[in-house]
Amino acid sequence: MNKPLSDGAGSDISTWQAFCATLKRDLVIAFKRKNDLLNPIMFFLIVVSLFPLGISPDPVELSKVSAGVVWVSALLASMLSLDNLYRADYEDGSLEQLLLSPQPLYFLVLAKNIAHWLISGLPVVVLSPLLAYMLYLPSEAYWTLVLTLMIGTPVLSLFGSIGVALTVGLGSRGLILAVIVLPLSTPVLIIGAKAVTDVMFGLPVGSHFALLGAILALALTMAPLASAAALRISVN
Amino acid sequence: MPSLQFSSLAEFLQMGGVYTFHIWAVYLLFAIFIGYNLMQPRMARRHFIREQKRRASRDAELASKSRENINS
Amino acid sequence: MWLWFSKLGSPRWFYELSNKWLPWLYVAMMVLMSVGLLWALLFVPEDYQQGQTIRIMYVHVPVASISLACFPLMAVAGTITLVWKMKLADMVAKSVAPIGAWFTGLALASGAIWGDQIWGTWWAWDARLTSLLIQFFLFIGVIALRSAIESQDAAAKACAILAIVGAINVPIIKYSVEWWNTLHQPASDFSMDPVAPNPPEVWVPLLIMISAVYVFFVIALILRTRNEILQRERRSQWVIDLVSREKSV
Amino acid sequence: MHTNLHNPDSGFSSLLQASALFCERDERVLFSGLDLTVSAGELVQIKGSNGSGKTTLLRILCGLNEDYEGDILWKGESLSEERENFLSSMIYIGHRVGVNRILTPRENLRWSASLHAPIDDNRIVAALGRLGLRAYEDIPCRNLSAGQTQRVALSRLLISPACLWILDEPFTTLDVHGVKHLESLLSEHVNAGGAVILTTHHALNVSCQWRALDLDSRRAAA
Repeated sequence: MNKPLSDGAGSDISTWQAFCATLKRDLVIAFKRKNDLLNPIMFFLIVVSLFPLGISPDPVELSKVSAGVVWVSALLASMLSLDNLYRADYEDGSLEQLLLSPQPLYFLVLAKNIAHWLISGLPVVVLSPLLAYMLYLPSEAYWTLVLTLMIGTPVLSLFGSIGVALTVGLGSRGLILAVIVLPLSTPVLIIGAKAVTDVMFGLPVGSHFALLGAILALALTMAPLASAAALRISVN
Repeated sequence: MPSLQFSSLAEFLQMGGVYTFHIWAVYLLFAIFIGYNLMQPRMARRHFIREQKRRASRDAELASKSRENINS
Repeated sequence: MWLWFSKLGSPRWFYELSNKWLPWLYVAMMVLMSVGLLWALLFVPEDYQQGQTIRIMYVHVPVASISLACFPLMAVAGTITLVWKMKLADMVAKSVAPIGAWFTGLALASGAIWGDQIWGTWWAWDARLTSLLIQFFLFIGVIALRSAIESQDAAAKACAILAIVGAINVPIIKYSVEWWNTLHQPASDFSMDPVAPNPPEVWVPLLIMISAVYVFFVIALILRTRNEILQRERRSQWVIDLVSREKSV
Repeated sequence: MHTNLHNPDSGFSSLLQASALFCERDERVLFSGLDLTVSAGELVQIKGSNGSGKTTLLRILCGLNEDYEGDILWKGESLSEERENFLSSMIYIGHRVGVNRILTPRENLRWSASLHAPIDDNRIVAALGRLGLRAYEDIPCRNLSAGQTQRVALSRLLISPACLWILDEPFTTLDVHGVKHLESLLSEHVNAGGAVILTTHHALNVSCQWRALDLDSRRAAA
C-alpha cells in the first residue's frame, strides 16, 4: 500500500489531462443514456414544426420567418438540456470533487460546457438545414444559417452554464433558469437571425459574423469564470 | 422668464386637447411611482417595529413566567 | 485592511448617517420636484412637432437615464460584496434591484405612451423601448434569484455574480438592439435626447427634473436599505433599543 | 481544551492548523474560537451530536465552505495562497460520495484520479480489488449496493498521493468486514506519516495515534 506521500503540485500536463478526462467522462455519460441524446433534437424538431401550424403553410409567409424560427428554436433547445449540466453531479457529489481538484476550475467547467455543446448544440446545428428546408428558407441562406448557429450555440451553452451554476442548489430551477439565461442570450439571437435574413436580401453579412465572433470570444473567456464562482457558492 | 403657456385652468387640464389622456396618464404613473416607493418602505418599517415590539413583549412574558416558577 | 473597511461600512454607522441626511434630502427633493414639475407643466412652450406631449419627456428621460444607472450600481455593490464581503454592500444591492425594476418599468410605460403619438400603437419595437424591456427582464431575473435562495450569504453572492454578468451584457444588448432596429426603420423622426437641438427653456427644466428624480432615487434607496439593515440586525442590541424607543404604533 | 499531541517520533510539523474558527448557520452559532491542529501521523475524530456542525467543520477545513471567520494554515502557510498544493495533497469524501451511478467504478476512479494526478489502469483495478470489488470493475454503479458504492469512493484513497484524508461518516454503509478493513487502512496511512480527519458514530479502534475533538463538550465548556 505504501505509495509515496508526495505533495503532487499540479502541472500543465495534468491540467490538460484533467480537461480531457472531464470532457471524456461527460460524453461517456451522455452516450450511455442514448435516449437522452435525442431530447434536444426532438425538441428542436417539434418546436420548429409548431410554427408553420401557428403561422401558415404558405411558402412565402414561412420563408420570411424561417431564420427567426430556427434560431429561436435552437435557443430553446439548448436551454432545455442545460439543466442536467451540473444537476446529476451536484446530487451524487461529483461536483464537490470537481471543486476540490487542484487543477484550475476554469478548464474543468469549460470541458463540461464543451461536452454539453457537443451533446445538445452540435446536433441542432447539423439538423438546422433540414428544418430550414421545411420552412422554405431560400437556398443561398443555408450556409449562413449553419455558420451562425455554429458560432451562436456555444455562446448559449456558456451563458446558460452560468444560470445553471447559480441555480443548481435550488429546488425550482426551471423558471429561474429561463428568466436569467434568455435575456443574456438576446444579442446572439438578434445578430444570428439577422445575418440569415440579410443574406436572403443579398446584403453583406461580414459584420454580423464579426459581432458573433466577438461575443463568442467574450463568452469563452468570461463565462466559465462566472460559472466557476457560481458553483463555489452553490455547493458550499 | 418663460411665459405661462395656459390662460385658464380648463385649458391646462385639456393639455392641447388631442393627447390629454397620454400626458395625464404618464404623470399619474409618475405620482404612483413616487408615492409607492416612498410609502412602501415606511409601511414596511412600521410593520417591522410592530412585529419586534410584539416579539419583545412575548419574550419578556416568557422570561417573567419562567422566573415565577423558579421562585415558587 | 478588510476589518478596517468593514468597520467603515458597518450598517449601524450607515443607519445613523442616514438619519442625519434624510431630512435634507427630502427638502431638496421637494424643492427640485415642485420647481421642475411646475416649470415642465406650465411654462415649457409647446413643441412645434409634438405639441403638448413634449411634457412627457420630463418624466420619461429622467427615469430612463437613472434606470440605466441602476444595473451598474448593483454590479458595483455586488463586486464589493464578493471581494470585501461587506454586508452593507449586499443590503444596498438587494435594495437597488426592486428600485431598478420600478424605474425601468416606468421608463418603459412612459416611453410607450410617448411613442404612441408617433407610431399610433401603444407598443412599437423601438430600439430604446426594447432594450429597456430586456433590462426589465434582467432585473426580474435578479429579484427572482434573490428570493429563490434561502440562505442570506449564498443569495448575496449569487446575485452579485448575476449582477456583474448582467452589467457586462447590458451595453451589448443595448448595442445589438439598436443595431437590429435602426436598419429596419429609419431613426424615429423626433429625438429623445434632450439637450442636443432644444433651446434652453426646454432643457433647463429637464435638468431640474433629472436632479429631482435622482434625489428621489437616493431617498428610495436609503429607505429600502435602512429597512434591510433593521431586518438583518434585528437581534443586535442597538436595534432592540431602537425598537423600544419607537412609540408603539 | 484540546490536547495538541505532536507526534514525537515522526517530528513532522503541523499539516493543517485552524485557529479561532467561527461559523454561524441560519443565525445559530455552530462553533466559535475553535482551534485544531492536525499533524502528520495523526488521526483526529470529530465527535458531536447531530447538527453540532461536524459536517460543516469538515467542509470548512477542506475548503468547500468559505463562510467562516478565523484562518486556516496548510504547513504554516495561509490556505488561500497554498490552495493548489493543499488540494493536491488532500482528499475529501462527504455524505454524497461522488460516485456517478451511470459510470462503472473503473470510469469513476479514472476521472477522479485525473482530477489530481492521472495514473494507469492496473493501479485502479488493484485498489478496487483491495476493497473487495474484484469482479465489479465494469458494472454500472447503479447496480451496486450502497456499501459497494462507498467502497468505490474509498478506493480513491488508495490511488491518490494525498497525505491528508478528510472523511465524513466513512463507516455508515459498510458491513462488519468492511469496517475492519477500513480501520486497518486508516492505521496504515497514519503510521506511514499521513493524517486523517473523520467523523463517525462508530466506536473507532485503530492501531495508530488518534485523538477526539468533541464539539458538544466544547460548546458546553465555552
